[in-house]
Amino acid sequence: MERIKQSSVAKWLVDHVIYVVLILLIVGIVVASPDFLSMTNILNILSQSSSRVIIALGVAGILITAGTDLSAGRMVGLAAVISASLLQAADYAYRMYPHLPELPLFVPILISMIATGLLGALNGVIVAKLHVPPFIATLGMMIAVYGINSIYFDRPPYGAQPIGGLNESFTTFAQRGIPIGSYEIPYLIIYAAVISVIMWIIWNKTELGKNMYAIGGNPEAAKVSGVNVTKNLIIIYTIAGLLYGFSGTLEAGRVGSATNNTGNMYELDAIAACVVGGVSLSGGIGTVSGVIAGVLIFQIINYGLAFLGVSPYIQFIVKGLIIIVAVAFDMRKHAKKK
Amino acid sequence: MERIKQSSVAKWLVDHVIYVVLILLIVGIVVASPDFLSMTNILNILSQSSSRVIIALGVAGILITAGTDLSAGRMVGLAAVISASLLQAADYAYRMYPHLPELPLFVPILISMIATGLLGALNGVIVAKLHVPPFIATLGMMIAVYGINSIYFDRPPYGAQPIGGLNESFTTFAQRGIPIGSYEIPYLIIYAAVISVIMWIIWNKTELGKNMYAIGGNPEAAKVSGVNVTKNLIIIYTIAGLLYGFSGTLEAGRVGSATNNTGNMYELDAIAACVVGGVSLSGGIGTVSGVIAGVLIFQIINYGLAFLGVSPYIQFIVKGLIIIVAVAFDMRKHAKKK
Amino acid sequence: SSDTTSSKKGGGGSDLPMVGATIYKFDDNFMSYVRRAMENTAKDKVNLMLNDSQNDQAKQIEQIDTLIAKGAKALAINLVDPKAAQTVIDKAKPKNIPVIFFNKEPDANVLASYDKAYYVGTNSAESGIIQGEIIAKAWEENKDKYDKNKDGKIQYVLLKGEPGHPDAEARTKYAIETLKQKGIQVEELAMDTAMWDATKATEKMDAWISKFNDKIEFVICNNDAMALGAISALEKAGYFTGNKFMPVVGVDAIPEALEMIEKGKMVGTVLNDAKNQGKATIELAANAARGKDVLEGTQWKLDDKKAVRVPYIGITKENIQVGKDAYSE
Amino acid sequence: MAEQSTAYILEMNNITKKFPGVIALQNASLKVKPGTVHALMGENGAGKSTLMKCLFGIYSMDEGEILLEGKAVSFENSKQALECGVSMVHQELNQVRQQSVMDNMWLGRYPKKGMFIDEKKMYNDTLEIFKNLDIQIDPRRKVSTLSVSEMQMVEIAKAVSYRSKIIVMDEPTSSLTEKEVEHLFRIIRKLKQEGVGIIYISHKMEEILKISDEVTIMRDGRYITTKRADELTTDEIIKLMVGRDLSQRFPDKINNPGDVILKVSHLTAEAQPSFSDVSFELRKGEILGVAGLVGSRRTELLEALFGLRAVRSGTIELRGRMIENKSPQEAIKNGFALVTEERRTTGIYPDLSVSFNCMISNLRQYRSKGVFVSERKVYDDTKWVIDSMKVKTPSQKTPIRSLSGGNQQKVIIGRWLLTKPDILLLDEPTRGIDVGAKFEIYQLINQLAADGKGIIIVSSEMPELLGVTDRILVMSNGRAAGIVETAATSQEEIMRLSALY
Ligand SMILES: Nc1ncnc2c1ncn2[C@@H]1O[C@H](COP(=O)(O)OP(=O)(O)OP(=O)(O)O)[C@@H](O)[C@H]1O
Ligand SMILES: Nc1ncnc2c1ncn2[C@@H]1O[C@H](COP(=O)(O)OP(=O)(O)OP(=O)(O)O)[C@@H](O)[C@H]1O
Ligand SMILES: [Mg+2]
Ligand SMILES: [Mg+2]
Repeated sequence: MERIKQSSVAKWLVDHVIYVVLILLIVGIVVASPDFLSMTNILNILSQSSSRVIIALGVAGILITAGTDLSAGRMVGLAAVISASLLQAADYAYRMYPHLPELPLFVPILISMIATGLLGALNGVIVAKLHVPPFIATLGMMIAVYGINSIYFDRPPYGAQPIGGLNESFTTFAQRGIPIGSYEIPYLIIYAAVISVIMWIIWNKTELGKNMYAIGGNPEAAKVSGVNVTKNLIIIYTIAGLLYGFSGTLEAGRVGSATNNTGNMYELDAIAACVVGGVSLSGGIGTVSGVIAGVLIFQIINYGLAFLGVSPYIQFIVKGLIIIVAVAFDMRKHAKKK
Repeated sequence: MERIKQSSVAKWLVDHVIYVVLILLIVGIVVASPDFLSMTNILNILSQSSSRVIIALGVAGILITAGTDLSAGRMVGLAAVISASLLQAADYAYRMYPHLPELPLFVPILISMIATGLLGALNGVIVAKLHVPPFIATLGMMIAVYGINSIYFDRPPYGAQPIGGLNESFTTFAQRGIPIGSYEIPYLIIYAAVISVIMWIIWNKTELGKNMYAIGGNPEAAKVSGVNVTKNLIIIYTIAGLLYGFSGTLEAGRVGSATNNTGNMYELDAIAACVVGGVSLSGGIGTVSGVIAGVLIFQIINYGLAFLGVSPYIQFIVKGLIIIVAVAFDMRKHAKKK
Repeated sequence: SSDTTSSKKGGGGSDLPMVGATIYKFDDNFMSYVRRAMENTAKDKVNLMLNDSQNDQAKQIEQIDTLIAKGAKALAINLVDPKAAQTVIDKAKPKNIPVIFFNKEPDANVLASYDKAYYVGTNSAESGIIQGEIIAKAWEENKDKYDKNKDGKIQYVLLKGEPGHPDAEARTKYAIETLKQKGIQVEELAMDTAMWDATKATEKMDAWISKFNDKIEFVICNNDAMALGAISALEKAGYFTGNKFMPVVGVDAIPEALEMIEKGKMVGTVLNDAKNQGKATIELAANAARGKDVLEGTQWKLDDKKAVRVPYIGITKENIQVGKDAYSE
Repeated sequence: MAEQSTAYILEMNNITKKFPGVIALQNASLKVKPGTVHALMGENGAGKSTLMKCLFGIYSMDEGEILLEGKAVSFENSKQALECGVSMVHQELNQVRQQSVMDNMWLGRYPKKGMFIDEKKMYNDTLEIFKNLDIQIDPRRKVSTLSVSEMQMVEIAKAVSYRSKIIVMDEPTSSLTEKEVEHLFRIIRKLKQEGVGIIYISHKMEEILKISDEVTIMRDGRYITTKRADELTTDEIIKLMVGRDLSQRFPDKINNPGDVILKVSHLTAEAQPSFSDVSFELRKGEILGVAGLVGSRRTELLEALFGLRAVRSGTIELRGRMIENKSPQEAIKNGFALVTEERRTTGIYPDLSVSFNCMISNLRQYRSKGVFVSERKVYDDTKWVIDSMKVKTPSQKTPIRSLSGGNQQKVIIGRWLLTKPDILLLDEPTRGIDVGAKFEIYQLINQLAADGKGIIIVSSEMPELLGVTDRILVMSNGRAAGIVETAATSQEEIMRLSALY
């Protein structure tokens, strides 16, 4: 009995090694620089992770269906440009639409989300109906969306100028927070938390979620059990598109401007964070909490290395190694010889 | 009998749809601009495809083992920088190593290939021994190699300057060719052809090649069949590294200079070309001729659109769509309801 | 070696005031010189923390958060995207941290909105204007040779940097506008992006040579790397031997471009004065970090927009030494 | 006419189905009455599974008609089939291994409370179904932790739970022990009483005669005949299936066991619970059977012998020499071969050709000029496998995925025979193989033994063990319960030993 108990603690640790990695990482940085453990830093890391978590959750759903999405970053960029272009302050001199009234915040957000949602759905259709492998479908989409975004972005009168001068309500929405004591809890964190909860419910409590795991785990089994694989895939890609759209507007608001290059390569970070967080690229496996942990690990590495003042080029090397080591560590739970 | 024969032509077409796409593409461009079909253009496209074919063959071997290699582009960059730095003309004013004698061509090529070969082997070890998923292993490697390359590249006295002033033997090696009539068949094409033949032999005629397909086709079964999965994977990743190294030196020689950004994102092009050429991302499937066709399709799209003078933004959209459509077309051979 | 980020490793412990700096892209060839000048100037003056924004404005905003959390007394910011200046000021102003923007210029009203914000640099337009002037001068002097079809117009092809990048846009626009202003007629045969990249430039040029052949009279490039790529394609097509010639211009004055100008394979380039930009940035930041007047003890002057302007210099064969001096230390 | 057709719950008439290079079905027909068990029989590759897949909407037929309760139907997909009262136990296990048993049970029809899935109902309903069917599996367990037979029981339970009019069972007992087969038959009889029509596909003759009411026989994709089961005998069925007489089920023994070549002493697996303290000897030219209940760790024992599973203690002695077999490569070098139990996960390379699947374990022998693999030798060996095992395949280049299940199994056995092993380990080697082919495989095994090889066969088919082995090692709960002489033992004795621990 004694032994069983002991080994079940060990087993828990092995199964949740990614959280152990997270803690080790934090401990490591704190040892190197004790002032790391401040409320400001924690809030910074959390708010920086927020829009990434939202993107990663979108990508993760697709990964769980054994798909992938390379177009995520470009969609984020498209949404950022659309929402920024519609949310420039009325008194700003270089407005894309000089005569547009200041819109209520939700209108541009909705428009951006509809745009990326439709493109997401298109991804889904190409994958599920035309049977194009997700890698290629979304690669093509990534290239095409960049073209579309550039055409929208690079127009007279101001040409390819970054879209700035965003109105106050927009920047408040993305940059401010709820004051608690001497700190401000950024709204960003709250958005990410709400979306995480929603995604958790979808993944775990709805038919769509179960089907998502089944499609990724064994598409044949899903099909012969009467799951409408096509429909479910399209919905999952659409949800991902919606998430990218929301995240894109947050990016524009957070940065205070947007260009057609916003979001470039975010998909790679998102996919990597998912995998570090235990999502299987061959489908069928992944949890919301794992994805969040994966994003946090990446962000702590990024933030921690900069905070420690490690030279940028060395940062690349250290970051590359940490990613490999963290996952190698995590893999030990599967790798043990029978 | 009659019917069977007929349908076997149809079957051949369906099975080789990618070549049909290639021809349609060429016909399309020629219709739009009849002067496209010149020897110069053909040689241009072939020589531009050459170093890409070499990279793609390296990546393809890994894809066939159900792996992937995101570090390919960065390795190409590393090799380009190393070989360029060792092959600057003696009379060039801004040499990285002012006192280095002019080396015989094969020395820097060998050094570059050894460097990337070792990194490739390291990829293999991380994947095969530490059981890190290839996506993460090579992502980590991609980031770290970029860091290493940047440190090597961005040094006093000249800092982050493109390494140019390459010596004559080097540029001849990569830019010149064998004169035939009024044309010159670029050496590049010959190198790519020789390497393609070597890879064809390895893939089809050697134990290593058979093992490669077995590992990708069903790794569990491969283990039971007595395939030394670890050893074979390491060899395959090493070969890929060697190919990246060679291709990197060609890139430096072809362009006449190199930076730490040389090769950036080549892996994405290479993977995409492989998939377009029929390599399965889930492993076990792929041919040398398919990979070459895939690369050619990409290069014809790139070259053709530039040649037609299509506006850059529209180019992105058209390119994205062609990729999707080409593969959708190709997928019809699998997708029809059985 | 040059890759130390802070002049004192680990930062925090030093008693020098900390200046937090972000570089829009660490391995940008021009910025690597600015960086070096910054590091040299920072020695014994300030504790400089350098960050690589990797051409991503969102990343830069995050780095600024980190620098503020780390206790920077002044910020030296090389924006990725000039319109994001407002967000930077929104972060620095409440904490009363001075900001020296450099190399990428924020909108004037944004700069004016914070009394502790300054700018050090050129304006992107100027590089285009100077490039236009080099082209105009070369054209007027060699008209009989360059104007192959003798129609008095420049038939040019243009290799553009990343679309939407402020430098790419400004250089493209002002180089051509300058020519027009000088009364030179121009005709664009082709314009395409090679994303600042030599390889892509070679490939685009291959296609254009094949398509237009001798119709091309001028090759205009947004930077030297693409110019070198274009030259590589031209050489392959037999240019620069015998009397086959093609005028090519770039921007940046990188060493190899200087070499090409000396060899007569390139007409000119534009030197951006890295040393002085880096020096001025740190000198202003050091003063600001100590709470002093930013210009105290320096040679610099502010214009009416609170900006220190370091001029661009056009480089051709005649003044090639100016370019070379930039690399002699 | 109308009257006649309503007598049947299902009619499939003149179904034709072509695949590239093969005509899988040619005017195949099947008529099933309600409340009966209708056996569908034929050799491997006769088209049984294909016919059922046409019914179930997985394949679309090229010609023919399907009448369900007299109404013409043609299902676009499995969902429609399920909704119209047709359910199916698939030949290849079709489960989402990463998910729980109950997730799999309700896949495609989750019970809902409002927008959300009603987990509680799922759990209770699963439990209810399992209780009815007398299955002891925790609905919350992950499928990947189930044994093959447990997975098969879950599949059966799932098919039954649709409350369909027609249930197709494509080799449902391939991984079940006799006890579980009895259990399944009780379930089937109950369903019969409820008026369900059951289509039952199996290669086990005893089962067919025991459970079915009518038998339809197919050969080469064609309908041969339909007869009442009680009018048929095993020999008649075989004759109809194979098209010729097959007087014996087991070939005469021709082997003569000699000296001991393999001595296993006190072998214990590293990862417990598993087998422990297993000792036995294998002689040259001997066929040693391994009997036991499911979960008695027979598979794990073979895996350990072949280097796939770590050993904690104990020794393996080959011809008096201590060996370790740390990896399959080492085992192969030592002359071992293993045909695994789970064809799909550890046997075939689905997308690769028959020829590739034949030669992959035997590469060393194909090196002709230095490092190169000789196409000629590969071709000849593949041809040998196809001919001697009578593999039905359009060509050597056909992907093995498109072969029928039984034919895939033959290719894998052929693969290992090509390595000319001294010690051949077979884990359920005749699972899913038709009688004719079984006979051929037994003959091959006999021949190999006669040539002096040592052979170990794990099997859950008692008659098979009694028919082909010389001695039988009985495993019980991970331990060796005893070794018996085949000639002197009985089914009862083996059952008794199996339950010893
Ligand atoms: N997807 C497919 N593509 C091509 N050929 C196929 C496919 N599926 C089945 N076949 C062919 O159809 C024929 C009938 O196969 P089927 O699986 O129906 O046989 P079966 O009677 O079920 O045999 P077994 O008893 O071995 O399961 C075989 O020759 C097989 O090779
Ligand atoms: N309780 C269990 N939990 C998890 N896995 C199990 C369990 N029982 C069996 N298995 C798995 O099923 C496989 C077969 O099990 P085992 O060796 O115990 O049975 P067996 O008697 O050899 O069965 P068979 O004769 O059908 O091969 C093994 O790979 C084992 O890992
Ligand atoms: Mg002219
Ligand atoms: Mg079958």
